[in-house]
Amino acid sequence: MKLHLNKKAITRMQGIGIIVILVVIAVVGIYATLPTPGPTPTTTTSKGKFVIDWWYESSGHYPQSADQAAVYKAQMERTGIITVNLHAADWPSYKTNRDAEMMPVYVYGWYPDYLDPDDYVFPFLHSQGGGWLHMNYKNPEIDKLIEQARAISDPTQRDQFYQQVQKIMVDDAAIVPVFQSSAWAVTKPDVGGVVLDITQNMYYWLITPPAGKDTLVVGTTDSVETNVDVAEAYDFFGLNVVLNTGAGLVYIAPGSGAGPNDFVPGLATSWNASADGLTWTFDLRQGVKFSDGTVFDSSAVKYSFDRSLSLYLDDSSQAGIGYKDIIDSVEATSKYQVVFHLKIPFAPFLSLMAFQGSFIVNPKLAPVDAAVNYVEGDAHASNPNDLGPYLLSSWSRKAGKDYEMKYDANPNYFGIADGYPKTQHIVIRFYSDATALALAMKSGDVDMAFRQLASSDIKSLQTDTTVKVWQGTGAFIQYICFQEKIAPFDNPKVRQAIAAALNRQELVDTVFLGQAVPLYSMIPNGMAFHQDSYKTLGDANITFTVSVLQELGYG
Amino acid sequence: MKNEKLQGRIVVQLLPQLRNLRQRGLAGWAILIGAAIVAAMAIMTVASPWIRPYDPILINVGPILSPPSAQFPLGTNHLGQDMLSRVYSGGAIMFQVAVLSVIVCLVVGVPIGLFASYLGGYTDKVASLVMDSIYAFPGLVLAIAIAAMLGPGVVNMALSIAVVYVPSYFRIIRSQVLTIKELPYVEAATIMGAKSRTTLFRYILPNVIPSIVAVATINFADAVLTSAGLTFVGLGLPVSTPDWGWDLTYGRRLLPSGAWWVIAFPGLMVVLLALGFTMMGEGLSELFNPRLQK
Amino acid sequence: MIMLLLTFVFLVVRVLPGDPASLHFEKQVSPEMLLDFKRRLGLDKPLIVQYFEYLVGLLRGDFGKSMQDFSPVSQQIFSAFPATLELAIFSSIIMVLVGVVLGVQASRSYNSARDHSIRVFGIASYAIPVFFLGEVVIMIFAIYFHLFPAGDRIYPGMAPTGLTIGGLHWSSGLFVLDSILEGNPTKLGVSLRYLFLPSLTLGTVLCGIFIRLTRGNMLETLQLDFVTAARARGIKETTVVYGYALRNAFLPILTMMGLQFAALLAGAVLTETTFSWPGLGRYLVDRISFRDYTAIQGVVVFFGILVAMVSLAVDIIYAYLDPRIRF
Amino acid sequence: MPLLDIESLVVEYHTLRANVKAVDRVSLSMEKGHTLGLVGESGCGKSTLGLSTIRLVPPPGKIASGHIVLGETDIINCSDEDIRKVRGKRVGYIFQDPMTSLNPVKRIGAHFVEMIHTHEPEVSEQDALKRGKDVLERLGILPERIDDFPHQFSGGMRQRVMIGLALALGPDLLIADEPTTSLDVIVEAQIIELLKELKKSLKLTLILITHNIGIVAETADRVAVMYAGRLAELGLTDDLFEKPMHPYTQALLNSVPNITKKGQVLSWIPGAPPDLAEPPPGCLYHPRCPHAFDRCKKEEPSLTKHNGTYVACHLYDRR
Repeated sequence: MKLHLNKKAITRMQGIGIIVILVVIAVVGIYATLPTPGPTPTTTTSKGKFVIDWWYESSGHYPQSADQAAVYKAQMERTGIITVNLHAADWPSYKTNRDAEMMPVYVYGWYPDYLDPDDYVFPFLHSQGGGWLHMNYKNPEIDKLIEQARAISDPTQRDQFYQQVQKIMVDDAAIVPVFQSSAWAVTKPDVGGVVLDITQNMYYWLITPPAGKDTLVVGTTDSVETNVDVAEAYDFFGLNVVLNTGAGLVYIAPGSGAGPNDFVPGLATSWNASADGLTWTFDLRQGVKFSDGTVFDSSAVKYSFDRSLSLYLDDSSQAGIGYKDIIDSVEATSKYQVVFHLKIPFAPFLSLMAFQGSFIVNPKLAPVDAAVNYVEGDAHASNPNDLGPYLLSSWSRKAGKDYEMKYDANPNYFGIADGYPKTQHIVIRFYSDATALALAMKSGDVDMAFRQLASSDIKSLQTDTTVKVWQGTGAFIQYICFQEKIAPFDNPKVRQAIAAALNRQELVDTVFLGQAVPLYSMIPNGMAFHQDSYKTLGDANITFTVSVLQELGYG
Repeated sequence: MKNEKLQGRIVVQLLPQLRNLRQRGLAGWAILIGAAIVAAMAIMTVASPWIRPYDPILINVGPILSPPSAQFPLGTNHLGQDMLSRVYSGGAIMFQVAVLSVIVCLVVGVPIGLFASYLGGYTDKVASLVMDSIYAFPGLVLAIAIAAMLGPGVVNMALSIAVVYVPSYFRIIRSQVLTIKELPYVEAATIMGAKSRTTLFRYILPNVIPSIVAVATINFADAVLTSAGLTFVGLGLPVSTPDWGWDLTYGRRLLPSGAWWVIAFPGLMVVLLALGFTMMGEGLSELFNPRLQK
Repeated sequence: MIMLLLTFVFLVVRVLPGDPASLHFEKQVSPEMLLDFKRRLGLDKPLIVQYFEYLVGLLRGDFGKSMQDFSPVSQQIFSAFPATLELAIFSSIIMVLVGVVLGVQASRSYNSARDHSIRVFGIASYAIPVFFLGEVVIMIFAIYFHLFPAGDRIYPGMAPTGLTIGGLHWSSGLFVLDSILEGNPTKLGVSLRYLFLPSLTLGTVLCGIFIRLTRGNMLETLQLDFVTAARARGIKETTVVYGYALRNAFLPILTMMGLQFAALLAGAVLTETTFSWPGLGRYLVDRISFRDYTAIQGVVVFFGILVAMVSLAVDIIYAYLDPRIRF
Repeated sequence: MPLLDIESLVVEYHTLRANVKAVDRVSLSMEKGHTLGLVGESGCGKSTLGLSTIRLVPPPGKIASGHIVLGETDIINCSDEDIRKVRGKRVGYIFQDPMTSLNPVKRIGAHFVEMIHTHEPEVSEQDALKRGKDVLERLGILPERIDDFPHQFSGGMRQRVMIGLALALGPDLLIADEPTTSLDVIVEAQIIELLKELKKSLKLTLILITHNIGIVAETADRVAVMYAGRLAELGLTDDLFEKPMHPYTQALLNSVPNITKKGQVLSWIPGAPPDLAEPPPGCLYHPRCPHAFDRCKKEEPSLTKHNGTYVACHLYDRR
């Protein structure tokens, strides 16, 4: 009897079950047909809310770009008059979209090539120099100012020019700087000599190893993107290998603000420019030897530049910066003297020479007609630079990413007399992501972690007494671009309204836990001629934003 | 006239399955529980705008990464967003992707399966070859590859998932049709001169439907997991829409800081949802596919 | 089958939106630069020619050149494969062991509470996203208890050198095997520690199907006459269960192993991303963000070939194990 | 001192619907060297009875009450290990379907070796094989075929192998559970002959479970008739076949064609065995019994002795 009831119960339950399924399918089905937030690359500017289609890069090319995007959206919508539709694209698509000029608002970032204010205004605000950003921003006035500023070397005059440039920048609000990221390194407490200056370089030869060791083990998540040939490398890590294994004519004094007087001798011991700034003469250091014993002289310098300029590979730094627009020819006037003939007077020329793209290669290792690529198991053949403090003694890659690199002190290095390099051997281990790197640092697998630690990891490491956290001014800046082809972003008022709605401090605190600094000018903090121009628009200046947009009929 | 007679036969054919339903207690419970879970989640997702305490995309509603507390029962994430609200509304995308992909699979897979296997011959051979080769391949990898080409977006995700799961429909339908084709009452129908269209839709389709339903439910579960997986490898949607898969993806970066609550709750939701569909699927296939019984 | 898949992938890669070449550049480039780039990758030729060149290349084990650094994809794939292989081997060991043992247990205590709990576990394990389980495992074992490393394979300095006979030098890339060959217990220990969490995660997620399969088959075979007959002959229970029932239930399990290999690879992709395990899966994911089509294509095709080879192997073993099949 | 003594054995099957008594208060005892024929319709519980003598009732069935004593071992209460020692060593068991009763992935030899090893670990593999060969030879199978796989044998051959396995360790008791049902008539005859011959030569104690009365008639010393899990009648073969007492037995005998009698109409038993889930009150046979009177519907008959034969029927214990 009992059993029978049970049987019925089960049947009934299953009846219900089936019904529930139908209900579920129905509910879900209906729900699925509701409008889905798919990308719609057009901005609808009807009466009512002001809708922005806001794009960001989603494959980790920029630090925590997704978090930033979330913050931007939230901040814009706080005004109550703006709605933001976020759109993500991985790096390659992001670039095609940019070139297709279909992103109304998009966020970009910048590492400096040569350390000079010019490298922070010309590539953005100058209609020609900024062409690659496709903002379609052109203001003859600002173009003229920039050209004048880069042509003269007198600081005071340049200052005046840059003051005006930064003023117009805010009036037009064509491009809005947001933040400048600090540089971070974490080491064991007894490691010394880590210099994190505005150049973003890591000078391994200045670092003193942990007590009683002559080897420094460094962990990083970076990896050489193409190769370490001066004539092609254009990614941070590739250039840093060039810096430590190669040598340039001049250097920016480590730790300095890269001001006009901060240049120190490298392979060149002295230099001077002609009055018109079109010819630069460098006297070379004597007695410097390549690793194969041959003597370094002016021919090597000429060879290096001729080679880079003749190759001029599409993804090389020379092509990127436009060396050919600046340098006309290089002439070896004597065994230890070279003369550069320029096409235009170019104030930041020394900075350009200090940039790794201008370093000197070993002619024997660098064929004139091709870039030197990674050669499996042969570090020597993979690296054409051998004048620097270190020689690349081993380099292994796995699955197209770096795996391990070893530097050994270069016995022929010209700086040996001054006691450099301070550490004989550098071992660089590559970790696949920030998490792994942080844990390696915590567990003491590495003596030093440099790039890229997530801000949350840095925060937790700062409270960790077994490690030492180094902070320096970063020259990486991030900024918002507007596509002026798409209305209403051709209207400076609208752009200012959006700029004013930003709350840079909040962004920096939320996304980077305070490990970056708000930026109010394209010229980063700590660099000559910097001025907090955008402060005039204020932060989270909602009243301003609302009033502007209401004038235009939104809200 | 004669067709009606045969109709009667069909009912007879289906009866055993219904009787089955009454006998197999466990399967019934599985279906029931599974369905309940799924229903609960669907309702939660749809109702989230009214029940969630905060707007899930609002930042700094609370301190950054605060553990579960009275004010934030599930804590907050690295942007100071309320996890509870995110958990409430995080299912939307998964549901959409799952439903879409299943629909696509039904629209594409069922007809192909029916016709290819019913017509037989070359059509069948070619179709089976294509389907099997896709079927044999690591599904997620294929989905990833396709999604990578198509780019982000609900529809694209659904499509790339559908491509992977169409074969399983095809296979089950094919095997069924091949057996049913031989059944006396179908042959009888053909002998009695029923049009092949009639045979296909009147006699074969009804008998295939149960297993289609079963596969579809499993497909739901897989779609949920796969969409989460796609998001995890960075092929998901922009941050603006709260999504469990997304929270899991980001949670990984927060692991060293020990913020377990950021991954735990969204993760559990995904598991529950997939579990619900799986249980339904298991139950159904246990009811309908005698081979899988026991 | 591979051919088919290959063609499919090839077309997908070529036809779908975005000319791979133009996607590659930072700035807009002059047509001649683009052409040069295409020439470096052989993308300038007509589609059909590219296709056949690709096929011919494959026969020589050449997967084309990476669009990112122009180095041969095959080299990158082969350097990443050992990691994946090692992970796959260990996780499938866990997968099968756990699955079969639990399955047998379930079938022996049919319909009991134990049986049901095992079944539920089976279904649940199927419903857990690999990476979620991975994150949980990391959180518990690595972050809180510091028992195992949270990720990566083994730090470069510790990589075992493999077998060295005089000047000759050979390493399989499987760190466990290599460290044994090298005769270095510490490295073996380290390798295993790094290997443990990933394979545990992957194995657990995949064992569900084996539980169900084993259980089902055991239940059937345990009721077959010859099992009863064996019992009636007083054969020991363990012998009956493992020697008779399991031995006979093993063939379907083996087939399933073949089928599951694909799932294993798929799971590996996510597991490797979760544990930043430097294998093919991670390589694939990395390359996606670069839109390195040749690499993606290479990995997909490579996986296809793997799957095909495994299923072939399974068929052979099957024939070998089942006396009723003789060639 | 009987070899096997079964005392009011009850075996129940637990199903969702009800607890079915497959064997209900059956008592039997067997002397050494005797042969018992156990007959009844399929599903009457005779196989269950057979299996319970080595405690091998398949789940969900289980022995509910009663005693089984083999020699001095208490089958029901002894340890799993002891019962295992009994199986195959002291009781040989032959199953109904030889086609499926051998492990398809093991060679015949392996079967023998394994069995002999489990019970006599000291025996070497060669000796074990040797023994196996001898047994097979005696059963009329070429010894060299010991290396073949089961699927290479015919049904009859396999049954011989099964018998061989059952006899390999010279058990005290041999239980043959419908050994010929699945075989064709000629093979059946051969197998029966074989059994008879073995019985003589080895002085086997044999329980022959079958629904084929003919076989029983020619092999058994005593016959037990089961109906719906209960003993209906138990007696010497000759008596039982001369003058069957229980109406069921009579019906059973009538349903066998008899070539000696001319023009005899073949009779059958009307109705079907009762549903043991809801057994009828009183005598389980009364719904089909021609002589049934109302006492049969109320009171359950008990097994009582009538000139040498035990029978459970109210016709014979009038009060």
